[in-house]
Amino acid sequence: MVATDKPAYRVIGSRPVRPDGADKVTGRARYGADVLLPGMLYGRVLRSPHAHARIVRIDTSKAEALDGVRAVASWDDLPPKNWDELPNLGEGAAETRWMARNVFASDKALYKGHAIAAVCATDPHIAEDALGLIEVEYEVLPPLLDVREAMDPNAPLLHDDLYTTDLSGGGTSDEPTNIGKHLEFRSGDIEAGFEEADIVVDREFETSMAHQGYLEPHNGTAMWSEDGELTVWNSSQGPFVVREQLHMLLDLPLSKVKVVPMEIGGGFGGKIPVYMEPMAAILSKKTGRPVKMIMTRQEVLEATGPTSGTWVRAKIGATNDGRIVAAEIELAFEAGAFPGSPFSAGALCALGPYDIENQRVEGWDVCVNKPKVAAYRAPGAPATAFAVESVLDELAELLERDPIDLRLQNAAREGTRLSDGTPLPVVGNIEVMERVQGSEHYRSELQGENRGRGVAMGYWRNGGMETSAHAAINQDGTINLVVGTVDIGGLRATHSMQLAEALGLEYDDIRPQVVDTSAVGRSSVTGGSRSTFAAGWAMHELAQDLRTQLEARAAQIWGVERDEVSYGDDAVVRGPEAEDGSERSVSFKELAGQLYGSGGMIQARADVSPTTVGPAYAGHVVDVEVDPETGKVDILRYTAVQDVGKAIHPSYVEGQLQGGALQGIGMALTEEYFYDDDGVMRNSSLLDYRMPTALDTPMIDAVLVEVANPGHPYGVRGVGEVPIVPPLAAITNAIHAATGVRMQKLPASPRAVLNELLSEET
Amino acid sequence: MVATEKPGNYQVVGTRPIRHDGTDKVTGRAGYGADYQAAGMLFGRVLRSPHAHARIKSIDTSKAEALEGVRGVITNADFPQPDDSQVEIGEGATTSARWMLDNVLAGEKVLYTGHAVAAVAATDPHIAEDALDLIEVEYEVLEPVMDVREAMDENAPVLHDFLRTEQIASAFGPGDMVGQKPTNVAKYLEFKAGDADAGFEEADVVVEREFTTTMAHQGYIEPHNGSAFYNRDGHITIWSSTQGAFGVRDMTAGLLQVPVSQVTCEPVEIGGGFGGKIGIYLEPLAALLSKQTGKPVKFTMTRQAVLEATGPTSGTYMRVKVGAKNDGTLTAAHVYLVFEAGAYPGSPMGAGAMCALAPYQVPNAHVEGYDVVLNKPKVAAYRAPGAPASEYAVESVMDEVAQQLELDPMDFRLKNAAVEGSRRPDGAVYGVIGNEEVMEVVKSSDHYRSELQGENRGRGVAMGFWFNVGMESSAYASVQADGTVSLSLGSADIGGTRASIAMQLAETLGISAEDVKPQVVDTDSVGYTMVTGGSRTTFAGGWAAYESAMDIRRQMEERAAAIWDVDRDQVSYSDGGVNGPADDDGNARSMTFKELAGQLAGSGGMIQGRADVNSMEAGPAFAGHIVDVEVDPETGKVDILRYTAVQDAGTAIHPSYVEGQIQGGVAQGVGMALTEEYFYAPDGRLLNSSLLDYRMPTALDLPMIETHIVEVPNPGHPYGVRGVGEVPIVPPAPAIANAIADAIGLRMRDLPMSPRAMLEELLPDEG
Amino acid sequence: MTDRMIVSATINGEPLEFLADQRDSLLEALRERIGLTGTKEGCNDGNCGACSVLMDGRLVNSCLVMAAEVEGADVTTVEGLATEDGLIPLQQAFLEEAALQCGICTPGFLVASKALLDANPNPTEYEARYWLAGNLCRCTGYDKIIRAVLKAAEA
Amino acid sequence: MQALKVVRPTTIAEAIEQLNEGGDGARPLAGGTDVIVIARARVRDIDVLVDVKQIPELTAIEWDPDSGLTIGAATPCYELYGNADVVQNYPAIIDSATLIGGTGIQGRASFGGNLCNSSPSGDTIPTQIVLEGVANIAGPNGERSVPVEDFCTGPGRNVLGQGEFVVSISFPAPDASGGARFLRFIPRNEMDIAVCNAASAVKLDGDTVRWARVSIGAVAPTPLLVQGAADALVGKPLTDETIEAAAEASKDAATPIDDMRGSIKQRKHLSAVLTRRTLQQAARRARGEDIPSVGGH
Repeated sequence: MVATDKPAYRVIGSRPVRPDGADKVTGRARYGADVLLPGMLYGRVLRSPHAHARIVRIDTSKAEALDGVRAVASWDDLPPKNWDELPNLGEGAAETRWMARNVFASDKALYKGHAIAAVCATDPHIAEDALGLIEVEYEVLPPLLDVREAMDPNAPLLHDDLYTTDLSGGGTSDEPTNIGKHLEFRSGDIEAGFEEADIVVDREFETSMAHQGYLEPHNGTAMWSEDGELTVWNSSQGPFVVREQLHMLLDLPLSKVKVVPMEIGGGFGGKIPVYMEPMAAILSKKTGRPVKMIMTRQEVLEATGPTSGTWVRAKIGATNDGRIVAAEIELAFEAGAFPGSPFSAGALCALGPYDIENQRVEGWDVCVNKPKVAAYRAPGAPATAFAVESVLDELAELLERDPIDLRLQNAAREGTRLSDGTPLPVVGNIEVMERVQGSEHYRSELQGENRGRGVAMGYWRNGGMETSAHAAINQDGTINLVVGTVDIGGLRATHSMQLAEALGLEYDDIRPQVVDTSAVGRSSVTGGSRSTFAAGWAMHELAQDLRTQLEARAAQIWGVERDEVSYGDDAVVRGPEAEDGSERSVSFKELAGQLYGSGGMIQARADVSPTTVGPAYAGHVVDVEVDPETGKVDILRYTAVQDVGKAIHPSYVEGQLQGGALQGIGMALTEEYFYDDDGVMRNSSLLDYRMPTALDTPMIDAVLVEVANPGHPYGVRGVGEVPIVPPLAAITNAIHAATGVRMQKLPASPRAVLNELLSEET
Repeated sequence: MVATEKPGNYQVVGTRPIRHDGTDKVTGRAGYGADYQAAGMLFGRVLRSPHAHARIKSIDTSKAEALEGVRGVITNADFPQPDDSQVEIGEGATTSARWMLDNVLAGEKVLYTGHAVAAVAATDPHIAEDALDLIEVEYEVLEPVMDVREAMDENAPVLHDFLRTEQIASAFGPGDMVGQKPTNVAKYLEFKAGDADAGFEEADVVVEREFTTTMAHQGYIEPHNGSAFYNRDGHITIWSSTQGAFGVRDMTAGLLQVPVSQVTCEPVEIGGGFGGKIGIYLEPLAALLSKQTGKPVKFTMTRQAVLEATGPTSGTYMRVKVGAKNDGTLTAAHVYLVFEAGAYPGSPMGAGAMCALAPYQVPNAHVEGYDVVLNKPKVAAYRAPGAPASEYAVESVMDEVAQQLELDPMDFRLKNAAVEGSRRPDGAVYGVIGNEEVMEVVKSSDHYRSELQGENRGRGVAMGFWFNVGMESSAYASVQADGTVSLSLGSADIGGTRASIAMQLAETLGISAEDVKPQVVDTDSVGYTMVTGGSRTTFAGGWAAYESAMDIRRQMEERAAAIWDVDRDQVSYSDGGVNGPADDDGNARSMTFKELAGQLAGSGGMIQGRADVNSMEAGPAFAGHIVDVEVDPETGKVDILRYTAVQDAGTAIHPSYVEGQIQGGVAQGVGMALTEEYFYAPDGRLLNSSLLDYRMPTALDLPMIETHIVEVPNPGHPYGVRGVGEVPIVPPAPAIANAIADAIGLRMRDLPMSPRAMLEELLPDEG
Repeated sequence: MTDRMIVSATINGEPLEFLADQRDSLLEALRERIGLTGTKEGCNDGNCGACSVLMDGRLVNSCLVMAAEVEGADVTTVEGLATEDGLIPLQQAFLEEAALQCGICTPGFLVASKALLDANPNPTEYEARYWLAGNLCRCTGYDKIIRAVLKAAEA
Repeated sequence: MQALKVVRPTTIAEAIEQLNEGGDGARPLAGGTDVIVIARARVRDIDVLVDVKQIPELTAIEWDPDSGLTIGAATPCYELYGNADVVQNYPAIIDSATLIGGTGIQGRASFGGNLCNSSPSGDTIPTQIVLEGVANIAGPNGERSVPVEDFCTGPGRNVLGQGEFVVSISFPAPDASGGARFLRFIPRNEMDIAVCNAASAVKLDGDTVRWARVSIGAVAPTPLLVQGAADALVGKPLTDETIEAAAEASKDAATPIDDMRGSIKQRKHLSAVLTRRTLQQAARRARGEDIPSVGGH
């Protein structure tokens, strides 16, 4: 498949209203927490008050005796099984044993908020009351909260069965450790590279854990029927992946688990792992009744997966003429209580926008007494890009170069090898940089005191993975489309648009819906910037299947040979001239009306797992004003430029850019996991975990560059993730331009900025 | 397609797994239509006509609308007014959108007691009911036509000014307008084979009798329901217990004049249908009221409304004349059928005509049928529609002919039995059928050969025929990594069709029934699938499952070839797995279905199979029933002592469910025969519209029903399936009538053969 | 211990009596007792705005109102915004301007925006951002939401 | 949410009785934006919520040009910035009323509730202090009035005894030569707890400060009335130097803690910054300049 050379699409590029729109503006769309079932019980979770403690004893007898309480569950209720299977969760693998111990603490509680026991009762208030009656005896252990301290060979261990796996082929460590994984990418001659450099900047950077901050708390409702069939309703990024996790955690055949995907109120990577679902399932099995569990916001912040806090060192050398000759990146990522941080993606993305001959990237995945991290929008990349883009900004300053010029000079392009050695396909990196440089925003003059402008680039690899769909033609020429990927931000629309385009139909002719795991083929998560991309392939295949069958039917109706008939892009099927010389043609709609009487209606199915993923590049420009008396940073203007390959629904693409940018702004300025020395998160509410409000940002200009992905029928690249990558450095670079202060630790909160400003004074 | 050559050598077909929806149904969790709940839901109620025939002069809904809590009131005028084009309604039948709408809410006239006139939606069901009293309808009451023969009289009051008689050539075909004047006779049908007059000339014995039957209701325990939500984007979702979700979708879309893709029908469970839940009554009302109010609206019917205003089967008047030679050879038959259509055309007269003589080779036959409107509810399909009546008449006469010829009734039937190649009077030629086999099993059965002792006891036999149908079914099957298959179906599961269809998929793939997870999905999620009815679902649904499994097998062969890196055509699927050429070491390459399923994800993705089948051919079904009765001559009451039903099922996919179909059909046939009737007052009011007075058999009214499943595989189906659901309702009435004659010498020619009717015959005229 | 009470209120124009626990919030009562699940819970402590409803015409967080307090009150939820004539301009603008992605904050934003336009039919961008600062959105960056509200104001 | 009952008295006497009966477990419910959160978090033992909003006095706003303003303790912020008398005469009240929470919080949250919650960072309390607010308290032993600066006794603690609750808060009539301003500092632009907040009120004779009050919050166990700041100003011309001296006095008075919302260093610094900014803007208001509160109010 080569990218289409005729960008004149009929449906793609338009901005129709999403099919689920009316439901979502009238409150009728049903999310996981909206499930109401007769006889439903309500579950609540008792969580560890300690960041690190051995569980000596759990006594649930008083809770069980409370009127209205129907069951209590804990670690012992998970089926005994071999926990060493490796499920693929869509955005990286996780070992079942860690997953199980995260669902319920086994012998140790490993972070504040770690689930100890779950209760269900006839009323949510009673379930909550019961938590207070569960007696847990802890032996409190010292918490390990700093990623570099945790790497120390003499540090206390979180797990006595964790050994370091070397992803670069170095095998597994002999002794237990807190380091789950290690990797190193090397190319060229790093020492010679730095020798050649005229100027070298070497800096360390830190970021705090940051949460995806979806507005909808995790939820799960389960009904474990007497015949052993488990049905789970929940809001997740992928019902099939939820099913697979339940299959492993509960030791149930896949076919005994049905996951019904409810609408989902945001995920950003954080709604791939299960938390409440297995608990609800166990409680339902014990009671024979449906059990609904919803997290509180505090539980969401303390006990679901944020992204890693990180330590990153970036050392980059350049010649005086601006050629970057060497780069060395070291990174240690907090995995939280169990191994599995996005450190490898962070390592891969660090230098993604640049062509650097000599490089070395080394990373560690490290357990600490904090919640197990989960994927969060371009997992790992914001932290490493923050480091690299900050150092580049400093290099440009030292070299007295325009920051974009310096980047353009060293830009990665088709054929450039990434740090892991893979060559880049056709990418829009240079086009994005040029668009940034040519933008009105970048060329405008920024006036006023304490103001500064910053820019930064971002790279994300994007994903492919499995998507399945089927479609049936209705007699009036409309199509019912069934998909298995959940719709978080308009996927129903982008599926429909691509199918309509492929068949020459109108957007309104397609009626899409998302169904449960038993009604469609396996589909991977909505995440990894894969969904619209893979959907395009699936829709393309569906359309081919439908076209073939329609041609065959028309041939049969006309009594002509199959290969004399063809389905045109105008949705007209044409055959050979009739004997009287008249033209044989029938429109899709007409033919649809004749199907029933001529052998039956037509269905098609597709299952794709495309690998021709198009990487995404973004370049952001931001103007800030810093209040030198308070350290507060205001965003004055923001422009996000990105290569989207092809924007199927431009409004939704813009929305992804704007949303990603604002999450990056939050990471940069206000969001952090604030732990005390005991490992207790002190700001576990949306009041103190400060996500930007409408008043904290200006409009965000989204500029779409379209360098078609040749590996997609419509040129699509994933768009969702890369926009979160540049904001961190773009903003700190702007703060530097405004104040001369380089913020190397995020967030650049007023407190932190003020601290820098005040120390500069003294 | 040929039937697989080794019936009985199946792994799954013929076993008796527990149905997949079983637990939900024994724990009360299964969601039926009336169980629909939604926040802010409104409750609908219907105002119904107190008159059997009246012109509506005016309807004033203002007071009802003003009642606090009332959110909407609609009448016929609120619907977009249709033209008179025909729309398909399932089982091949068509009707006009105008008639359909007028039956949903009366147009210019009300045509039967209980005819819907207006519908109300209110915040509370009680308020909705109160509001009905506030709707003021001014009627001009007209003379009702209640007797089907009177309705045919040219001087009878006419229900529809525009109706002209249409002559049709077959049960489902188009016809010609032959009438010139307004009439109540909607359709006329005639089949001729040979020369009937000459045939009667040849006969040594000729018996001619008249029969009547009354309307009888399907009697499903779940009343009709229909809930709808009209979304702000114009999309309509319907929850309705129906035999055909796609039909409900299409009909509702038709009445509201929106594209079908704008309507989704959700598959809720259905509490019995028997043909009566194909049409729509409440769904369009709910949809229109939801459109008006912006809220979900739920309607459920009262039992009285179910009996008065949904479709029972036709009452009939019939005349049958049969001639035979002394050696028992049939020479001629004349069948004259008049069927009540109810208020709008469309009785099952055509099917009754097709089935009347179907078990026999009759060289000279003349079959006539009339479809007549009158002031009763529009009839609907009811299990083998039309056949129980026409075959009741024919089998009664056959019994009398055998009696006069002093032949064993089964010998007489066997002598004249239709066989492969026989041509029915309607022209159809039989393929492989099990008619003779059924007759032989009846004749040789322990029941038939046993001696019946005691006074006032008698034994009767009768045959029954139903042609069965195929039509469109689709299936979508998705292979799971653990080697199970999820199967999406569009057929409502009334009696275990999830299981019987899943079993055929399992058989084709060589996996267990438990490894198939069937589910019934909404109309957006699977291809077009016709109603569950017409004895078609296991037949056509199973075929679709077979084809979707074959689709999976092909893909699995391709995948295995890719995994083994061998040619595609060196791999074949058999015995529950793929087999390929031996490897370099000479070891056979093979993978079970489960093994390969586990490797799909890593080798190019999972596999789905899909199929749409649309068979216009199906395997006809024959049944032979034996019944022993005892008649109380002093009360006229008939007790069933023993009952045996023999039937050719083709292949019994799930024997328990086949037996269940046979037994359920028999019980309904017994009800029709003995106790069930529509009892109308002269002014057209139905006097027994409750389950107290509309007497369906209770557990105490029936003995165990012995079943004998004959399996003459249908060569037109991959597993030899014939439909089984309908034919068992056909023989009971004549079998019982023949048994009564055997017991006390009285031939009952009117149904039901209630104690009262029996006594009318038994007691001397008082003058 | 559960301690139930009967509350009479007008919900979306309909007089309604419902059984609630003494410790139920209005949010809990709407969702779990009445079945009106359009109002969403995002934080349950007044800091996200997802549960916004109008109580006697005033914008409130339903998680910070006790069910007992709505006795005799008039409550409008997102389900009560659309009229018999269809979507209100605000809802239509949210659709056309792509102002929602996951949709979970949308009910709260719509109710809060309705309150804004009722109080101030022609807000500036700043006034809209200020009024809606109590409603968090994590998907959109607010850009398209603010545009939709301003567009609805023009309508 | 812990087990509790909600009672809804309609008179002050009834409320006193219910609060008194309930003892320590009884709490008045006004806007509920704090107390419901507290009950839900089981921070304090609460078994009766006495919803005082059915008592007419608790939601009344009374304005008289001579005697000043009395606002019912449970009057929501929304009512305050919707009231022309308050808007015109007490712009600092509007500063606070429009800063509390978001619009939805302002639909419920009240000045009385904010005072009784007695948080060190309460965003209405410095305003109430510099406007010489007096809390009018009812209780089993009759009525009493307490100046707002004496009301709070520690984080979450105050002078209310068993059965007592605040009925209203009274403010003297404003002086034509006076002006007041409240500001707070938060990392976001709305929806946050003050890292530091401050209110200043001045009355001017030409350039000379005739009278001044400065209050700072979130920098001590209770909001502080900074006498030293007033002393640095009263009787002196309002200049950068005197303002700076007042700001330094605030900084000296501040005894903040380090927590997740702010550091000691930051808070002390902000005490001075906000004192200076509020004084400058209070003076501009005193001179008749219109300085809007947030949100365009």
